[in-house]
Amino acid sequence: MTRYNNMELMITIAARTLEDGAVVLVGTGVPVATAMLAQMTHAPGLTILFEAGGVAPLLPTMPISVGDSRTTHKGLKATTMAEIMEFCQAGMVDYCFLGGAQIDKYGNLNSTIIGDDYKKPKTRFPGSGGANDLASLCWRTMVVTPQSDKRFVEKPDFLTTPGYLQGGTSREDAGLPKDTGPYRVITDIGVYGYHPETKEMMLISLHPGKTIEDVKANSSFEILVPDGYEMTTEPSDHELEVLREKVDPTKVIIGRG
Amino acid sequence: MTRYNNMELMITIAARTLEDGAVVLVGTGVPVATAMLAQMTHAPGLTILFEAGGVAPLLPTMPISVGDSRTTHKGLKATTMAEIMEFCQAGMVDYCFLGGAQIDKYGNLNSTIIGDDYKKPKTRFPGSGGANDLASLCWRTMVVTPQSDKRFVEKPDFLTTPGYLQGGTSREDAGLPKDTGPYRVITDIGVYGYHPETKEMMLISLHPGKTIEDVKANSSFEILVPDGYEMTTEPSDHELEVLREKVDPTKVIIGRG
Amino acid sequence: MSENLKNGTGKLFTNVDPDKMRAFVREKNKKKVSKLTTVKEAVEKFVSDGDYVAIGGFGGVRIPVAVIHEVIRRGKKNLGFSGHVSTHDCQLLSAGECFDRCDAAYIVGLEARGLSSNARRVFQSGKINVTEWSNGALSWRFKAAAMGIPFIPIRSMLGTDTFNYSGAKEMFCPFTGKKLAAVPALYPDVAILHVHRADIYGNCQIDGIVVADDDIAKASKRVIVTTEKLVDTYEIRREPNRTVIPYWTVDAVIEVPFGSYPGNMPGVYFSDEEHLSEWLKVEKDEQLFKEFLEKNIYSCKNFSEYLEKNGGMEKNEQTYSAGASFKIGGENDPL
Amino acid sequence: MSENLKNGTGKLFTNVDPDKMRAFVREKNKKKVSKLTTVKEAVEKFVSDGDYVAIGGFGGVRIPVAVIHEVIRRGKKNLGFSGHVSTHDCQLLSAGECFDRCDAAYIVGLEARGLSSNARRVFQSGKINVTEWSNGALSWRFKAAAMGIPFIPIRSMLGTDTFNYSGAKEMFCPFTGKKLAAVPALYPDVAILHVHRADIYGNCQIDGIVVADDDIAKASKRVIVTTEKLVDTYEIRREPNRTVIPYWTVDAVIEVPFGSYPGNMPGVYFSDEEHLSEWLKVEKDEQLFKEFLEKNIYSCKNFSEYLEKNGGMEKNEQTYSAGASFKIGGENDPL
Repeated sequence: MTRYNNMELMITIAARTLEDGAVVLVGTGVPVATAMLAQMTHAPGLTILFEAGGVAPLLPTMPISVGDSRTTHKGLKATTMAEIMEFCQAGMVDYCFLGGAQIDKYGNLNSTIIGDDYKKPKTRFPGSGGANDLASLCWRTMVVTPQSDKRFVEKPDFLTTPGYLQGGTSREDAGLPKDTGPYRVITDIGVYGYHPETKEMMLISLHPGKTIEDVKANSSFEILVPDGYEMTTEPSDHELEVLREKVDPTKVIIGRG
Repeated sequence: MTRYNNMELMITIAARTLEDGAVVLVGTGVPVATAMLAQMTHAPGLTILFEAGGVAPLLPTMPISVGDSRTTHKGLKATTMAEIMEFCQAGMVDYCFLGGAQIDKYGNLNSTIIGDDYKKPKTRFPGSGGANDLASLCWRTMVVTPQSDKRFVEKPDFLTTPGYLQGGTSREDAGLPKDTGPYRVITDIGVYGYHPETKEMMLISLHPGKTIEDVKANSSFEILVPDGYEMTTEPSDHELEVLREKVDPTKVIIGRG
Repeated sequence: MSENLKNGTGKLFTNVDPDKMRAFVREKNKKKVSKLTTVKEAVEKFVSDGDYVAIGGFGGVRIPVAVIHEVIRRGKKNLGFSGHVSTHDCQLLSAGECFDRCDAAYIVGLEARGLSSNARRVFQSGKINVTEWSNGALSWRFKAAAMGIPFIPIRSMLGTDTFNYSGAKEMFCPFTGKKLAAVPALYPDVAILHVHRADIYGNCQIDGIVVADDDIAKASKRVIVTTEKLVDTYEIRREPNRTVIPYWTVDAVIEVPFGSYPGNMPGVYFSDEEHLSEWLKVEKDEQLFKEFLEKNIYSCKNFSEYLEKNGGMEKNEQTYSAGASFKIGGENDPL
Repeated sequence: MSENLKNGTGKLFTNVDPDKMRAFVREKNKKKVSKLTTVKEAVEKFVSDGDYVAIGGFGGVRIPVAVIHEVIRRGKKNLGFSGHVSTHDCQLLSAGECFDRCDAAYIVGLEARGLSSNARRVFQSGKINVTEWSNGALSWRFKAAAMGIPFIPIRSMLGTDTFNYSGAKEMFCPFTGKKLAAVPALYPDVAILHVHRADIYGNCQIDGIVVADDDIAKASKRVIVTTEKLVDTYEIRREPNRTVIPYWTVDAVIEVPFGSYPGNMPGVYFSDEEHLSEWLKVEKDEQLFKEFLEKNIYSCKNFSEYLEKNGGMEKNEQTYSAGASFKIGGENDPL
């Protein structure tokens, strides 16, 4: 039996990505848990923003809405959604965390519809929300998600939120700000980045107990596997303790894992 | 001897233009005195704005700066210059009051330079300030100024602030918002409006004791004089009393007249 | 260059011409008069079938539930609305089958709580005309309208289907030559907002997140405000820096305590998560949902009755005041 | 269509490319650390010859006089600056002969007080490179920069010489076909601001008119803030809706009571009209003006000495606190 479940593993690994002093824009659930864990461990100087207008609150517990009371609890500023998006557009925000029903090899996300008829979709999802703006405007887009071949698709039914679009230089060619884009995908199997030229998804590290077979079997597109991939360093006791006792004591998120 | 001086006359006549419920953007001096007089007489529901950010203050005395403490004294809102200009741009502001070193027959104003070399002007004035924005964006531009042939010129040395530009439809052709433009010029000689088609300055009413000769002698361009011009109704005792005792008790403005 | 530029194919549901809105604003009565009224009168007077509606707040935070319920009770039809983080409000308008078109940035979901199966049914029916946007794009569309300009250039949406199904247009920056997305001003016919404090003239203060309420009020032709607390104008004049919405934009003011119920009101009360869960649950069964709506909306003569049926002031005072422990600020507590 | 479009012929003194500013912002340290320093150190560290400077406030209201005096004392040269209602600040920078280029919306005047003859001498010398704008245009240029977009379309300046001598460009609206003026983002190298309250990290509150300080702080590469009062971060967290400038934009914080002297500080003290009149008077005589500057700026080791020489705290407490009767709000006074 492992010392942690998949959710705990993904959150811990994601939290390590956030360096002290960085600025991160989060949503509810895994993203805010990740940011809180980082802030309570190695990154006390992390600035946390919420798209509804909350800036650097002293989060008492995890918000259930990106705009609920907690997101401005003793915050340093409470403002509009436009101003938060403008901070992103001005280059102030290092990381955003996003998810979606589908992701492709260039990190493009679908959270709009399933089906091939836009006017009468098989399944309607919420749509972009702030995701398109955040992925367009923040420096680095993070995705934390369980991996499966249903979610990792060759071609999303709808390209809601930009990753590297059609790969290569297509993202900047489309007009999106320079040097931005998907950074890491953290799943229950491994950590992925993107090939510096082609911008295809690429294995960076494999979680303990997982195999390259798992990587391939749980994706409908081919994930690049370079020679030099690493093994993921396991969550430490300290990380797990903080996550379980301070970040998510009622197991709202980690209970799902 | 008259019961009032030129300044008192001009302010009183200008104040009558402002109907109850109107929104007016004013500067220091004559404009704010005019708005205060209107508010204290026939237009208690006048909304007064200042370009620096003051909205609907309870003005204790006349401000010396468009941004001084008085302009937000018990105000209903204190904000940015951009937001005030945006109220104008959105069509919320009925009247603005402007002046200038030179005005032409289309109501164009110069407050930038005197001389024919922009790079090395004979005289440098402040420039547009907010005047260009206000004259472009408010519905009606008011000018209150002593009249002379030096000020009423054929061609201003610099077109700082738009009146009807080259007359006719040229103002709207230039892209300025529909149905806006100069409304009244109030001088020590008469009240002027603009010809509905050609947009040339046109006499509306002549002040008591003044003649058409005065109108013509004190302008370098020809002011239209229609048959049906009126005689200005003199300031009432009540108007003069409020102006002298409540609006400008220390005679900062009316002392100049 | 322009042959390289794409236009979104989504329909624009509202006028973009700022001169038309300017003409409307010019005629609007901007006098400082009392706008106090009732929810019923406000909806009767200011919401018509076919109107395009914008709702303030953030889906489940600071939402004008009393007015939305009344819109449903009166059977308003063929509305348009902006799905700008539209969560419980989208759920409500879907329950009432009030609309036939939508600018969608965030719809059918309730954030971490899950998806509304009824709202999805409505949006999957093929009967709703939908145009896609991002939250930022809709915020900026309101801002363009509030600023009095016909569009704002932005740097998101480019290269995606969200853009392709939007009403935005690509353009080149006249200074840098960079490709930008131009998003058009959005002028709703009517805005429905809930705030912390307002006076009888409509001057409003908001605590915590403002979302887009400031711009929506300025962008809309008519504005209905419900307020937790009606305050004297003196309270507004005491702190002019706190005025978010100025009086001349507002047409109706109604005091509705707990007016964001079952949503959260920052610094005042928290959301009723139990009741929101019940909403999501009963939506899955058509008959149950019908009964639920009958009980909670159609048979209620007003918002107070809805509150009563769900625990009333007692539950509110107890359960929801608990949520007030997440203060905006936090008065007595050192860092 | 584009053959019908005009471009202003004025020079742009600053970069317009938002990606260059984004790269700068990305590298800027955004960690919440103390920025407490002295006026001397702030000017030494953050203002260099040739920099483009933006000054907050409204000319004679809430102006950062201590820092401007230090800029003059240190003989900074070849600065650029934005004349966005630049009254006493323009007079000061002209006295120090600190600049060689200017985006001019309002310069050389002190509103109702009259014109600065020395500032006029400087601007009439032919040695200053001037580009014309309106106040609105400069406000919106800061706003475009703050928003992270390369330009904003506006509806003023069109058809005038102000446009012709500006750096704006005409464009057609992609939605309505209407002619608009595009004004480019303005990114100053350094902003100098004076506020009512700030904490050591640079979170700032302002009472009364904000003018453009919020956007200037976000638009500028470096920001120096002087504050009437240094407050604990707890005071900021108590009322997050009042934070106008967030800490990450700020590089230096210095507590300077009466820091807007001889200007007005809304709700705190009024302007010293006597002293401002003296400024205007002595400027008319070259020798007198030289002596006046020597006494009031060059020979002063700091801002306190300037205050002392002009009546000091005593005069401040008496004369200027009188002006505090114009409260923002007005605490005890019923309407």
